[in-house]
Amino acid sequence: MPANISAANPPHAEHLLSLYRTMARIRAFENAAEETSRGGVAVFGATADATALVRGPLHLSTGQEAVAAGVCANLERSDYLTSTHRGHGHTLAKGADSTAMMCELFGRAGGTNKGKGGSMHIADFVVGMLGANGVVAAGIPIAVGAAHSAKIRGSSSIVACFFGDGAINRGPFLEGLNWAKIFELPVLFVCEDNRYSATTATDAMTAGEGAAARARGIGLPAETVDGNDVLAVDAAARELVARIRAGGGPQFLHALTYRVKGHVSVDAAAYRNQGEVESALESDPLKLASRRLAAFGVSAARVAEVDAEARTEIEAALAAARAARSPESAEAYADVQDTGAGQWH
Amino acid sequence: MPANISAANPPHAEHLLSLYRTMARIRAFENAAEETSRGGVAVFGATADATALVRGPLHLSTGQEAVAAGVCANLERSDYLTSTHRGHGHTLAKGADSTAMMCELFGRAGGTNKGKGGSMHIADFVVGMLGANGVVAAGIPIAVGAAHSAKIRGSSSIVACFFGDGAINRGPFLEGLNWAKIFELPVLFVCEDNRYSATTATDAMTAGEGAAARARGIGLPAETVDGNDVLAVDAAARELVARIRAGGGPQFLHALTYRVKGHVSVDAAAYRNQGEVESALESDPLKLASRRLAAFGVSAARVAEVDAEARTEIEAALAAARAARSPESAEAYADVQDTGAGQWH
Amino acid sequence: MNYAQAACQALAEAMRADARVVALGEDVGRGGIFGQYRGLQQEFGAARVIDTPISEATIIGAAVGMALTGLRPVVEMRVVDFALCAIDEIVNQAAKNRYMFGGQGRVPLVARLPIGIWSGSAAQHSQSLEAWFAHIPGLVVVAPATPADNYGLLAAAIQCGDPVIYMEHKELWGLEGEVPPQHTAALGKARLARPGTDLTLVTWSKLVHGALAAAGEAAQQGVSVEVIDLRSIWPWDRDMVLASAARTGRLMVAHEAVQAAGFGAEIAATVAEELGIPVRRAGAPRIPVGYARTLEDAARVSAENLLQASIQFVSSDGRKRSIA
Amino acid sequence: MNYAQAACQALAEAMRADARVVALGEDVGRGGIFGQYRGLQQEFGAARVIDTPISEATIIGAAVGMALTGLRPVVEMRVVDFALCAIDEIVNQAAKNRYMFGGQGRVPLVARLPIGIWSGSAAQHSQSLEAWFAHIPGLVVVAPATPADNYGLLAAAIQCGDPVIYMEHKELWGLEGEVPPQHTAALGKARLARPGTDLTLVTWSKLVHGALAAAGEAAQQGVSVEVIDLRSIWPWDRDMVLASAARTGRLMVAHEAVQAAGFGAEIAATVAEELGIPVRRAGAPRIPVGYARTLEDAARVSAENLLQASIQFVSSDGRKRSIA
Ligand SMILES: Cc1ncc(C[n+]2csc(CCOP(=O)(O)OP(=O)(O)O)c2C)c(N)n1
Ligand SMILES: Cc1ncc(C[n+]2csc(CCOP(=O)(O)OP(=O)(O)O)c2C)c(N)n1
Ligand SMILES: [Mg+2]
Ligand SMILES: [Mg+2]
Repeated sequence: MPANISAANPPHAEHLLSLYRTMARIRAFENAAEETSRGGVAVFGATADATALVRGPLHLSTGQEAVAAGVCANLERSDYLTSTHRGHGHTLAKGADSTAMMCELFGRAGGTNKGKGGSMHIADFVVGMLGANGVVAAGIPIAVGAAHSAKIRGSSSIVACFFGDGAINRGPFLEGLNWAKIFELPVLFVCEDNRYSATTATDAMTAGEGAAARARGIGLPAETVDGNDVLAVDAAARELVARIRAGGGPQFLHALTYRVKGHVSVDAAAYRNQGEVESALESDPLKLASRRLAAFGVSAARVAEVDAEARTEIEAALAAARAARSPESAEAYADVQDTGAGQWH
Repeated sequence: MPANISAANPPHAEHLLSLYRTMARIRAFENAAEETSRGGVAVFGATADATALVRGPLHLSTGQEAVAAGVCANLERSDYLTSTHRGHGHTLAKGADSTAMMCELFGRAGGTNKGKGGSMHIADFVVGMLGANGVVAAGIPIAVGAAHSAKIRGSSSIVACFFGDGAINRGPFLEGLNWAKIFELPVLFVCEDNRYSATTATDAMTAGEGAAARARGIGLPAETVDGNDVLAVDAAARELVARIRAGGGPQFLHALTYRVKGHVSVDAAAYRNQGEVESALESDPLKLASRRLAAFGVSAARVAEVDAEARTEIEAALAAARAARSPESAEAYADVQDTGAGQWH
Repeated sequence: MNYAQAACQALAEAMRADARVVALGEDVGRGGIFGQYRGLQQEFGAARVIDTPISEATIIGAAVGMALTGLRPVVEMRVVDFALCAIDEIVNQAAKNRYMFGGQGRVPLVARLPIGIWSGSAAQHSQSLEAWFAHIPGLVVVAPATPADNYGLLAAAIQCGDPVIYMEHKELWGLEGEVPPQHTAALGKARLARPGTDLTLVTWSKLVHGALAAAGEAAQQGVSVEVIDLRSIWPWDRDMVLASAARTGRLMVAHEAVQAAGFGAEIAATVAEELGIPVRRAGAPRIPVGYARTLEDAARVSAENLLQASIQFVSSDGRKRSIA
Repeated sequence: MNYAQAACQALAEAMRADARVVALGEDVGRGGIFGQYRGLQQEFGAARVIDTPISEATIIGAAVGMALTGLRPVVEMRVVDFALCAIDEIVNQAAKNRYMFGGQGRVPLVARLPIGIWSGSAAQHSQSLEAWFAHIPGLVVVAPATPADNYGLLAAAIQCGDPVIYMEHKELWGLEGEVPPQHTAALGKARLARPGTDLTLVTWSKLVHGALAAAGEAAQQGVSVEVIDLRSIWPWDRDMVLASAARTGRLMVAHEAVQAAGFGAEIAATVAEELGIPVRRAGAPRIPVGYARTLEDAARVSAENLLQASIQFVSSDGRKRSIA
C-alpha cells in the first residue's frame, strides 16, 4: 500500500505509519497462526492431537517485528533474503502474500511451498525470500552464495541475511562472514538478538562482547541498534544498505530485541522470570511506534484503522486457508528431483 | 636431557641450547622422513610406487620448529596437546620417542600407533599427545573437551592446541574458542601461521586482521609473536601458560613463521616465488638460534655436537624402524570396538 | 513411566554410580525440550549437566576430548537431523580415534540422535539415518522402542567403552510402559516381540508398535507373523534373525527410514545370502518428508502397509517378478 | 587422456558453453592438487574458478545459494572424507531445498567428493560413502571408473538440474584411457563392461578394473563372469542389473566401501526380492583403513578376492548355510 501523504501527516509520520503497518500485519498473522496451532506439536510436555490446523513447531517473532519491518523497508523486491525458523515476519516484510503464507502454515496445496514446508520452511522466491531454515545458522552460507552469485552475474541485487543470537556460536557464522568479506559481497547480516536460544539465555553461552565484536574481528563494519525501535532499525539499515549498494562490501547489524513468547508456541517459558517479560513488554515495538506516531500527530483512530486493516487481511487469509485443499498424496512424489525420482527406487 | 649448567654457559644460554636441541631433533627427524618417503604418495602429479618406507602424504614442519619447541618447553608431561596433519614437531617436543615415531611413519607394529595411523595421525597418549589430525581444525574441539574434562576432574593439566593459519576459517575455530572462554578452560590455542594453506596463500582467504583479532573478538586475550624466534615463542608461551595455570582461562598465541617446504613432501611449491622462500630461509629458526647462541658465547663446536647428537638419534631411529616388523593382517581387526567388532558383520 | 523418564532414570543412576558420567548439550539444564533430562542439573549441578552453546560440531568434538581423558559423556543432539552439523566429529573423530591411534585412546561417549518423523516438522526434522552409522566402523548403533528398553539400553550404552549412537524416537517420548526394576538390555541383542510361524518381520524403534498391530490383525486373517524388535542396529542380532527366518521361511524388514540404502537392505541381503529364502522390505519412499499431513502420511510406513505386505508376501511364491 | 584431464576437459567445455557454470573450492586456482582443474583459472579467470578458504560447510552452502540464484556451481571437496564437514549443507540444504520449498527453487550443483582408499593415507582419507548419499532423497550419485566416463558423466552432471554427488576415485586420477570425441554418458545408465553367462558381477569406480581382471582370470578357469560397471549409484540401472542377473542366475555386488550397510546391500536385496536368485556381496570388512600396507590391504577388496568369491559362488548351491 503506497503511503498516503497529507498535510496533517508529514512524510516521516507516513513512513513510520507504513513501518507500523508492516509490524501490525506480522503481529496479526502470528496471533492467528498461534491460535490455530493448538495441539499441533509434541514438545515441551505438550501432546499433539489431530485437530490443529497449523502443525509442528511454530516459532513466533512477537515483539521482534521492528527488525523485520525496519530492515526490509530498505530492500527492493529483486533483493534476496534468507531467514531462520522464526521467519514469518521477514517473509511478510519482504512482500510475500499473507494468504499464500497462511495456506502454507495450514499445509495447503496453494501455500507458498505447496504445503511441503510449513512455518519453519516458509519461502517466497518470487519476492526474493529464499527460505526460512530449520537448522540454526544454515541460512548464512546460502545468503553468502546468493550474494556471490549476484556479484558474478553482475546483478545489482543485495542479500539480507537474518539469524538469531544463538547462531553466532555456530561455525557457519564465522565461515560465512569471512567469505562475504574476502569476496566483498553485497550482504547485510542481521543478528536479531532476542536474548534467548530455545530455553537458554544466550548471554551465558556467548564469549566476548557478542555479535558486533565478532563481526569486527572478522573485518566487517558493524552497528548495534535498538531492535524494538523501528525507526532506529530503519535508519541503520538504510545506511548499511546504502554502503552495500555503493560497493562497500558486507555490513553487519546487531539488533537488540526480546523474545516475548516461548521458543515455540507451546513453550510456556517457565524458565525465565516474569518481571523480565513484563519490563520487555514496556518496549513492545508496536507500542513504541504508536506512541511515536501520536507524537508525530497521527491520530489514534488512524492507527486503529491500520490495526483493523491488518486484522481484516489476516481474517481473510485464515478463511482462504481454511477453505483451501490439502495436497493429494501423489503430490508427495513431485519436486524431489528429475533424474532418479521414483517412489521406492 | 637435563641442561648442563656451567660457568662458561650461563643459564639462559643453556636454556636456549635445550630449545635448540629440540629444534635440531625435529629437523633431523623430518629430513630423514622426507628422504624415506620418495614414491610414497600420488598427489601433485607424483605417482606412488611400492618402494617408499614412509607412505602417504608427509607434511613437514621444516622452518617452523621454533613454535613447537618454544611452546612445549612450557608444558608438563601431564599436560595435553592436540595437533594437525603437520605434527611431528609438536609430538617430539612434547616428549615422544623418536624411534617409536619413526616406526609409526614406517608403518611398523611397534610404532606409536601400532602402524595404524602414520605421519598424519601420529600420537603418543603417554606423553599427553592426543593426536595429529587429518582434518583441518578438527583438533580444536577435542582440545577444548580435554580441557573441560581436566576442569571437571579437578586435574591441573592444561591443553596446548596447535592449528594452522588455514584453520581459522573453519567453523570449529569459532565454536571451540567460544566454548573455551565461556567455561574458562585451561587451553593455550596456538595458531602456527606459516602463511600457506596447501597451495593457497592464506592471507587472501582471511578477512580482517587475522587470528589474534578473531580471538579477541571472541573474548580471548591474544599475543602475536615471531614464530621463528624460539626465545620469543618460549617467553610468550611461558607468560600465557602461567596465566592459564593461575586460572586465567584460555589464551591465544599467534606465531608467525613460514612453510619452507611444499605442502606435502612431493609438492615442489612452484606456485610461489623463489625470492620469498629465500628471504624466509634467512630467518630459519635454527639459524637464528645458533647465531644467538654464538652471541651468548656458546661455541660452534657445542652447537655442532647437538646437531650431531640429533642426527645420531635419528639414524638409530631409522635403523630400528627399518628392522621392525609390519603388523600382521590380523591386527587390522583389532582396536575397532569391543561390541560389534567383527570382520564383515 | 514414560520413554523420556525411563532414559532420564537410567542416566541419573549412571551419574550417581559413576562420577565420570556427564551430560552435555543444548537446553539440558532446563530438562531438555522433551523432558529427557528433567531434574538432572538440579541433582548433579551445572558442572556435570552442562548447558552448551548451539555448536553441534564442538559438542561432539568436546565430548571426544572428554572421553579420551577420563570422562564418559552423554551427548544431547536433540534430533539426528542436527547431528548432521557434527558428522566429521562423529565419523572421522569419535568413530576412528581408537583405531587410528592404535588403541591408545578410547572414546566412551553416548551421542543421543533421535530418529523418526516428528509430525508436522517436515524435511529437516524427520530423518531416520541409522543406516549411515551402521556403515561406519567403530560405532555401536541402538534404537530402543519401549520405555523399558530405553532404560536398559541407555544404561548399557553408558557402560560401553566405545562410541554409541543412541537413537531414541522423536515421537516416543510420551509413550508409557512398565520398566521392571533392575531391568537390563544388552547391546546387540534383539527382542522377540511376538512369536509367529509364517513370516519373520524385523523392525525397530516406533515401527515395532505398528508391526505388532499389523501382526495382531494378520493373526485374525490367519497369517502368523513373528515380530522381532531389533533394538541394536549395530551389532544386529544375526543369530536371532537368521534362526527365526530359517524357521518361518520368509523375511520382511520394515523401517521408518527411506527404503533405498536403508538398513533393511543389509538384513535382507544377509538373509538372502545366508538362507536363500524370500525376502521383502518395507521402508519409506525416497522422498523428503513433507509438511502437510497428506504428504507426511505418504512418507510413513503404517501398520496397514505392513499388514497388506505381510499377507501378500505369505500368499506369493516369494519372488516379485518371474524370470523370463 | 587421463582421468583428471578428462574431467578437466568436460568442465572447461561446460564453462565455455555456459556462463552460469563456475567452479569453487580449495586450491582450484593452482589446478587442484590432483591437476583436475589445471588451466581453468587461467582460461576463465578467478571470478569463475574461485579459490576458497578452508570452509567446507560454506563452500557447499554458498554453492546452494549460487545455484538457487542462477549459477551452476561445480564444487571441489578434494575427498569425500572432508565433505563430512559439510553434511548439513549437502543433506539438509542442497538435497531438500527443491522439495521443502515446493519446487520454487532448483539446486543444480555438482559436488565432487572422491571416494576410495588413498594409499598410505589411513582412516580419515580412505572412505567410500556412496551408500550414504544414495539414501538421501533429492541427490543423484555418480561414480565414474574410466577417463571416458569421467568426461561424459561430469558433462551430464553439470547438465542435471538437481544436486549431483560426483564421486571420482582418489586413485584413478592418473589412469589413462581413450575418450572418444563427443563421448556422452547418461546419468542412471550402467555400462556392460564384459559379457558373461555364469554370474553377474556388479561394481563401480576403481573396482571395475579389479572385477575385469578377475573375470579374465575366471574365464581361464572356465567361469564366465558378466561385469557391469554401474556408473551411477543413484539412480542405479535396475533394468540392466535385473536383466543380466535373471539371465546368469547369480548376482554378486562388489565395492570398496565397507560391506555392512553399503550400497551392495541395496542391490543384493533388490535382486533377491525381485528374482529370488542367489546373491552375494564382496565389500570391505567393517574396520577403519589402517596406515601400514598390511593393514590397508586387509581393508581392500582385491581382484583375487573377487576371483575366488566368483568361482566359489558359481560352484555352490547359492546359499551359505543350510536350513536346519
Ligand atoms: C543446528 C541446530 N541446532 C539446534 C537446533 C534447535 N533449535 C532450534 S531454534 C534454537 C534456538 C535458536 O536461537 P537463536 O539463534 O537465538 O534464534 P531464536 O530462536 O531466538 O530466534 C535451537 C537450539 C537447530 N534448529 N539447529
Ligand atoms: C576440513 C579439511 N579441508 C581440507 C583439507 C585438506 N588440507 C590438508 S592441509 C590443508 C592446508 C591447511 O592449512 P593450514 O591450516 O594453514 O596448515 P598448514 O598445512 O599450513 O600447516 C588442507 C586444505 C583437510 N585436511 N581438512
Ligand atoms: Mg535468540
Ligand atoms: Mg598454514
